[in-house]
Amino acid sequence: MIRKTFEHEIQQVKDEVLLLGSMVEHAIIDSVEVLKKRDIKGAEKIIADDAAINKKRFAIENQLMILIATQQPMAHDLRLLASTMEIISELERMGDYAKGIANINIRMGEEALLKPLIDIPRMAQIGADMLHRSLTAFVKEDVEAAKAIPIEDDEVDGLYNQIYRELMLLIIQDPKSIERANWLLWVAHNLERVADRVTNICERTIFIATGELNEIKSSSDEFWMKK
Amino acid sequence: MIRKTFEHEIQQVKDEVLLLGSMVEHAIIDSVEVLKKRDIKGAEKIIADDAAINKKRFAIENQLMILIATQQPMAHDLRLLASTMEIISELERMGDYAKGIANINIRMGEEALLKPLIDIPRMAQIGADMLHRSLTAFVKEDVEAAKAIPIEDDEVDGLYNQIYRELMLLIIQDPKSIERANWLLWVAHNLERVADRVTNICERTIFIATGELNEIKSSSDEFWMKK
Amino acid sequence: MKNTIMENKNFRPLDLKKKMRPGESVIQSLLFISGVLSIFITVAIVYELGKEALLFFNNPDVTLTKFFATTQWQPGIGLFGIWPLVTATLTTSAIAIFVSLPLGLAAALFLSEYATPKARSTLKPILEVLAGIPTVVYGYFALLFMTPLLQSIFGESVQVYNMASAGIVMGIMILPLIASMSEDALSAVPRSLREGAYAMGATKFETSIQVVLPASLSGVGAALIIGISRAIGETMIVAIASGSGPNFTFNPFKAAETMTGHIARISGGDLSYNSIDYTSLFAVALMLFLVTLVLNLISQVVVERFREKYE
Amino acid sequence: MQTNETPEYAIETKDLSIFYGAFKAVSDVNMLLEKQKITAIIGPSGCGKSTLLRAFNRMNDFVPNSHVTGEILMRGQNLYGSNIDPVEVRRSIGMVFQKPNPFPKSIYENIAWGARINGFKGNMDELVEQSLRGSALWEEVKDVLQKSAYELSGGQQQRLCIARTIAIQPSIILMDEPASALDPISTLRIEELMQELKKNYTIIIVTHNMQQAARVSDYTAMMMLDKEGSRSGTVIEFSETKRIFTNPKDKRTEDYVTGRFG
Amino acid sequence: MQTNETPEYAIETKDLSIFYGAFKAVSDVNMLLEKQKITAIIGPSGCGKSTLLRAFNRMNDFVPNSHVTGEILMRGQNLYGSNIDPVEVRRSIGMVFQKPNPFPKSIYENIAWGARINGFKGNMDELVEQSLRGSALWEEVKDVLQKSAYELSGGQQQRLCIARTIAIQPSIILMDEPASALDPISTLRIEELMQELKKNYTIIIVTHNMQQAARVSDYTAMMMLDKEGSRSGTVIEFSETKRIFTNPKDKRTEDYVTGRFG
Amino acid sequence: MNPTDNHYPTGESFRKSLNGRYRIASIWQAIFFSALLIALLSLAALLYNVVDGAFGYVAFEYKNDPTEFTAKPLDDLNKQELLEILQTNLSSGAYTKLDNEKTMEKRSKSVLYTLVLERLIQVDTKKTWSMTDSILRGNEIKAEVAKKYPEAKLEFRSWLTPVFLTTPMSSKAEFAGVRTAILGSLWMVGIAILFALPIGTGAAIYLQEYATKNFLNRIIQTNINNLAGVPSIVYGMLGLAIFVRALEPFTSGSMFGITDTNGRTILSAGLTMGILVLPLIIINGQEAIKAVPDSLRQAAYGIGATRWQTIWHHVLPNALPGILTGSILAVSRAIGETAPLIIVGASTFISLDPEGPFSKFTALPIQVYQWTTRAQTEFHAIAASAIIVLLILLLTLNAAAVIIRNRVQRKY
Ligand SMILES: Nc1ncnc2c1ncn2[C@@H]1O[C@H](COP(=O)(O)OP(=O)(O)OP(=O)(O)O)[C@@H](O)[C@H]1O
Ligand SMILES: Nc1ncnc2c1ncn2[C@@H]1O[C@H](COP(=O)(O)OP(=O)(O)OP(=O)(O)O)[C@@H](O)[C@H]1O
Ligand SMILES: [Mg+2]
Ligand SMILES: [Mg+2]
Ligand SMILES: O=P([O-])([O-])[O-]
Repeated sequence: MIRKTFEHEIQQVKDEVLLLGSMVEHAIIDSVEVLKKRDIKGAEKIIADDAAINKKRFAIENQLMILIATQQPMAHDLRLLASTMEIISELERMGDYAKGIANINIRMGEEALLKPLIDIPRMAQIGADMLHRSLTAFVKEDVEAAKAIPIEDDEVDGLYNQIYRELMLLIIQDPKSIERANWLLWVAHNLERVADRVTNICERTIFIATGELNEIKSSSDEFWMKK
Repeated sequence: MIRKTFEHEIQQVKDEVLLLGSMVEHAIIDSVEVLKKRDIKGAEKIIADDAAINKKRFAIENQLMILIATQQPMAHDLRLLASTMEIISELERMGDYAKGIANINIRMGEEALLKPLIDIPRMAQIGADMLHRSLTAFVKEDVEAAKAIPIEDDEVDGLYNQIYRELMLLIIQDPKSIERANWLLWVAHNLERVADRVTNICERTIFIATGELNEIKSSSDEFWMKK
Repeated sequence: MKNTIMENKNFRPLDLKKKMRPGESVIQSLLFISGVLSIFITVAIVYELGKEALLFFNNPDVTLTKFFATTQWQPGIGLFGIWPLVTATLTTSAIAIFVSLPLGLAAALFLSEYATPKARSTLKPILEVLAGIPTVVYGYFALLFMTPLLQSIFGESVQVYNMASAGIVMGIMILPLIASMSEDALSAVPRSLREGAYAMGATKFETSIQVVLPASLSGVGAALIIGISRAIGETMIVAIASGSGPNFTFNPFKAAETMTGHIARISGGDLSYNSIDYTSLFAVALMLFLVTLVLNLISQVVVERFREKYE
Repeated sequence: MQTNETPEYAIETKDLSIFYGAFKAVSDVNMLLEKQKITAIIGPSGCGKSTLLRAFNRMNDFVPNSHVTGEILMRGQNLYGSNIDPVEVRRSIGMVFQKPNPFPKSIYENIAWGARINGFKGNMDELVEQSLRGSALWEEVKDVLQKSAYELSGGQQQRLCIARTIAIQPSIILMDEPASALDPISTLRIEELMQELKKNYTIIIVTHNMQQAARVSDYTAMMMLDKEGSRSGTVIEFSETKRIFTNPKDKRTEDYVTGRFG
Repeated sequence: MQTNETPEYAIETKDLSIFYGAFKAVSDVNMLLEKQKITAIIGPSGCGKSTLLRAFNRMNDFVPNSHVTGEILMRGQNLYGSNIDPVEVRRSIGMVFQKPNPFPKSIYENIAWGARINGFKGNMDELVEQSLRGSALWEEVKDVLQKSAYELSGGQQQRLCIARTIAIQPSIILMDEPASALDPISTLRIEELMQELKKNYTIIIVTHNMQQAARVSDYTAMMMLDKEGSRSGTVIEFSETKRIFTNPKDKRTEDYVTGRFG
Repeated sequence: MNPTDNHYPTGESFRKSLNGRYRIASIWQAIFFSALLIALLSLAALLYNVVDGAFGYVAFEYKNDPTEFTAKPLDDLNKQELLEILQTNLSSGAYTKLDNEKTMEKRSKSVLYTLVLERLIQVDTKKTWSMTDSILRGNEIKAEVAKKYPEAKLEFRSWLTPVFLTTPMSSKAEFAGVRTAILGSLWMVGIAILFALPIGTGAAIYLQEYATKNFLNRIIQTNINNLAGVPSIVYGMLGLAIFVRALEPFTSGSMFGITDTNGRTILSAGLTMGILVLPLIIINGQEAIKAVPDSLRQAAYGIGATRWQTIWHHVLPNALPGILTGSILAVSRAIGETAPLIIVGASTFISLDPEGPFSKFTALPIQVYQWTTRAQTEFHAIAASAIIVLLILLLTLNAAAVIIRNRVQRKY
């Protein structure tokens, strides 16, 4: 292997991306978990952890910039490094969603949840799982997997629509609950966005492997257009 | 000037970014404009234009990648190119917000607006204006301006909070209006996010000019935490 | 295997202190002495020639006016005009250069610019063989080939001993020297220069004459000067073919003795060491030495310039 | 050339193979080189880049025993056709070499000489000035035109060689690693110059520096020994430079441009 | 070295100036070079990079009339001290040159010779093997150790030269543009090797290639003529490589690394 | 610039001018080639001229009829018979003298045969012809001889024979050989090279490896370059003044108890020749040392070699072929050099083999000079033969130099 150091550094970046990914994953799951428990301390911790996510993202970005500037990457290497730059920015934003959920948790203060959380943790679970697998696909440059994962987004969208309708019903039943319903709506919205971003990661993975950049499904199809 | 071609290409990229920026600006203003008029055709055009925004963004991204790989940028050049990559991704997302607003417009179908639009166009105006100036600051690498612009975000947040409260009130008054209120809430939310993203652009501008990357104000401070 | 290299355990402890190395200095001194010896040789030449020449000039009969202003040279009988020797030397050398310069340069151009590498690699050594033939052989050639040849062409006016045949053969002798040195100078012109010319649509001839030759001009100049110096210092050809007895003439078909030829003839016999004949030889030799010295110095300067250009 | 939308080609090779004696150094090259574009030839050492380049203006004629098969067409004429004069070919296809090789003459004469031997009839001073302007050297040398070209720096010498080449108004300029003997700054200058020249000339450049190829060229030809064990080089991929450097078709090209070859 | 947290320095220069006759080629260099790190020296042509490098192992002694003022300290000893033996200095500070320069001997002898004249007493076969392994050449040459070093490729020759240097176990290795005569692939190989070597040696490398400096080095010294008109080079910025290449302090460094100098 | 404002001839007119350029070019090419041809023809003429002289018809008469001494044809006699003939017919004084020079029994048959011819039968050459004449005008010559010298025999002979190589000098061309001259040349060259090679190589090393650019060294260098261009006859004068005269006690051997010679000895000649080739050896040595690339020295110094280690292990081994080639060229120069020997005083008539450095001597080129300047054509013939010997010797040396040079063609 001629470019051992370079390969090594690429591997290291990938590892860092995985690490960042798992931080984000945990943030997502945990944010819903502590919301379920209405655990304010836990929420505060998630917000604190998000700072770490941001920091890590900037660190990776920096590393990438140096690699691009010094290793004269071309072809596949170039696609990989440039795309990784995008991917970590997606990850950072997913972290923001988790932080957003934690913020809602805090904002809710003493108020109880409008309804027991069943679909929302499931959304979180699916989103985190998609994220996890999308990163595995990224590291392995597994085009098949990268093409398959975004399809699961439909399930998340379905859940979101279900929650949306449910909450709308609750509000109509009890207009006073509107704030509490809206809180949960935001949470669901955030989780829905997580899945959208996973789609972007998959797009990039396909680009890295093949050099073709096609939008699988527009991430800008906002939730209200789904289904 | 030794690297005339390179300088020229950088200038060209900057021009392209400005062009992209102005496309996004127009999309934002127009999306609210056609909403005000409940002009479905107009909304459809905005959605179509968003595809052009995406396309332009990818084109610029591609150009950047080639520049980074071939021009061996270092120091300031490297910061500029890497940051521009981020900036265009921000712009693309802002375009998505406009598209989102257009989508809401379409979704609203025959239903009339819940209330006459006054604050929302204002938000759009301010956001677009901030965007415009942030890009001017970027092109000129004007650190002072880049530091000043994000402060205006407070005004947008204020407007948003105001709209939020207003709409909550309307829902409580008439729970049936909840869907229409929510629509407007999403619109306001999207516009609020526009301003947040401008902040990111300003951060990057400062980084390009000084090499220091500091978050001016966390873009992840979701709207509900504002103020 | 444990790689001790990579662990970098020095096999000798780091010690930067000066070591005694007596062998080095002894050797250096010996080599220096070898180098300086050449100075002694020159000093010896100047001293010995000068000493005897001084004896010659100190002779009351010899005056500088006589030496430079009369045209008869017979030291034994008090005739001290150096000119007959000088004119003979000049005539033979001029003929030699006249023959060898155009031919040598043209041959060099052909070898370096036109000949295939294979042809060059056989032709050049042949030229060098020509250069390595002892001059006494050229003398034989001049006397027994060139003179009859000239006589058969120009008839009776050509004396048996004559400057023309010596000069021409001397030219033939110098030709390979000039050709070889010029060829070296021409080939030293980098290939890239030729390619540059060809790439602009120049023909081979235009390239050789207008680019390569000017670029190597100083090298060719040095060859010319060395050639002249060789001609002036050449002894055997003139000693054999040009005739004995100083003769103040520029007629190439006449016999005349050059400076070198004179020295060779006179010293060949049993000469008594303190005679005026003996010391006069040193005066002539000193002149010879000085003239060639100047020429060599000039050529060295020229060559030096030439070297700088491509380094 | 069937439709008037196809680009105009400056030069075309058809099954071009180049031999040194019995050794086939370059085999079966088929390329269409577009006018007023820069085409880069890249590839590992010894794959025949220089050989191919030098075939374009018949500089290989000077290598004994070398010959070509196939055709190099320029405006429909085969450059190796029996009725073609190599001197004329070289006049219309100029060449710039790896190491700057100005003639040991004055700056002015360096340019005037080529013009003169080629029968230039116009105003020589003007030609010299225009050529020097064209190679971005005029400002630096306009007051010292009579100085020896050897007193210029390496980068300036190379630009002088370019000026000398454009003075004879060729239609194509070949460059064999024109910047590899120069420092980074002079290299950038030459690259800039190529961008200028491209407006009027078709340029073919051999380079070892992949970044350079990517920076300056519109098209790139990737050469490589055609198979394991063989010693003949050939063009294994020829397409737009962007494509070659971002998403090459051939695995060997990819390995080469990413520095994983060998 | 006041606290045990300061890094260990392999070499330190104090007001080092280097002269060729009366001409001050390098002036007032003050650097602390860390152990087991790679320090790159970059700068425009003629700014004195090689001169500075060669001062470190007294190779400049061979240039007539050259002399230094100031000090170069290695473990507290001034390398130019009157009691210092330059031969010993060169033994403990090895050097690798721009063009590979193996001896015209066998591969084995190339390594053994230096060890032998330096009084190596151990197992020579082992030393040869270890040195070749250390320079990542063993696998390629282990069966042909008796072959002439000249039969190796340029890149292999350069690695042989590195093997020869580490065979005498210096503590510092100087490299003057060690890859500039090599093709891109061999260059990458040498860079890889440097990363390996750095685990055991302190390396100082001069390079023209900014990307290379950025890739391989931990610290970078930027040299430049110290002011307009002066012809003395000096170190104008010396800091972590990352910093030099992403956000240099000195405007001239910025101009140089971004290719806008000159 | 605008490439369309074209002031260049194009198409047909360009082709026309090109044809003109080609015409001039080919004329000049022919001229260049002729120059080379002339050089080669001169070489051919020279060789032909020499060979032409060394073979051909000879018309000679016997003063005494061979039948007076023996009944057998001369050619059939064996060594013993020849010895007897000499013993019986020569005066005893003459015989003893010959025997003292070299025991008669130890002489070869051909030498004895020559003695018989020279001393007893006494050949008298009437006329000689060149090879070309002999071949082309054989019949005319026969007729001429029959008419002019009815007594004479006509024989086509080669003047270059084994006997010519092995017999010493003689005042008669027919019996002269180059044995003493060859030995003299070898002795002299041996001394010259023994003197010049170590000093020359040492000086070359000093100048290339040690000398700094100071005044003294620049002087030495310039001086050596100049010495190389000093005419050889000047060296002869130097040798005459220094070795023959000033150092006479040493060069004549009187310091060592030898009394019968003056300073004009092999030693003087050898040393003179040594000084003459010294600059040649130094310059060649310098070139050879210079050709060793600097990178090699740097490599050695760079791993802690001392100066002498570097020179001894790397510079000298790599320069050795060049140094050897240089010395061979110096040897050929010394062998062919004539003028200094004339000055230093080579004797032209020596029939005794040189026995050591203090002997009087002659040398091949001296013989050539001597014989060429004699009026009788038979001496020209033996001069030609001596030249052939000389040339073969030189050619062999040159070939050796070429072989060495080619064997070690640049490795770097
Ligand atoms: N004059 C020649 N005679 C014989 N073979 C040659 C000659 N010139 C080149 N070759 C051979 O032809 C092949 C291609 O050489 P060429 O110089 O074209 O390669 P290249 O790609 O330009 O290499 P580089 O990048 O090192 O310049 C090589 O194998 C080389 O050895
Ligand atoms: N042997 C020498 N004698 C005199 N001056 C010298 C010598 N070597 C170098 N110089 C001068 O010293 C200065 C620095 O030279 P040096 O070779 O160190 O530069 P460099 O930075 O290594 O350049 P490059 O990048 O071209 O190798 C230059 O002005 C050069 O001309
Ligand atoms: Mg090449
Ligand atoms: Mg240097
Ligand atoms: O980050 P978003 O606002 O685009 O979801």
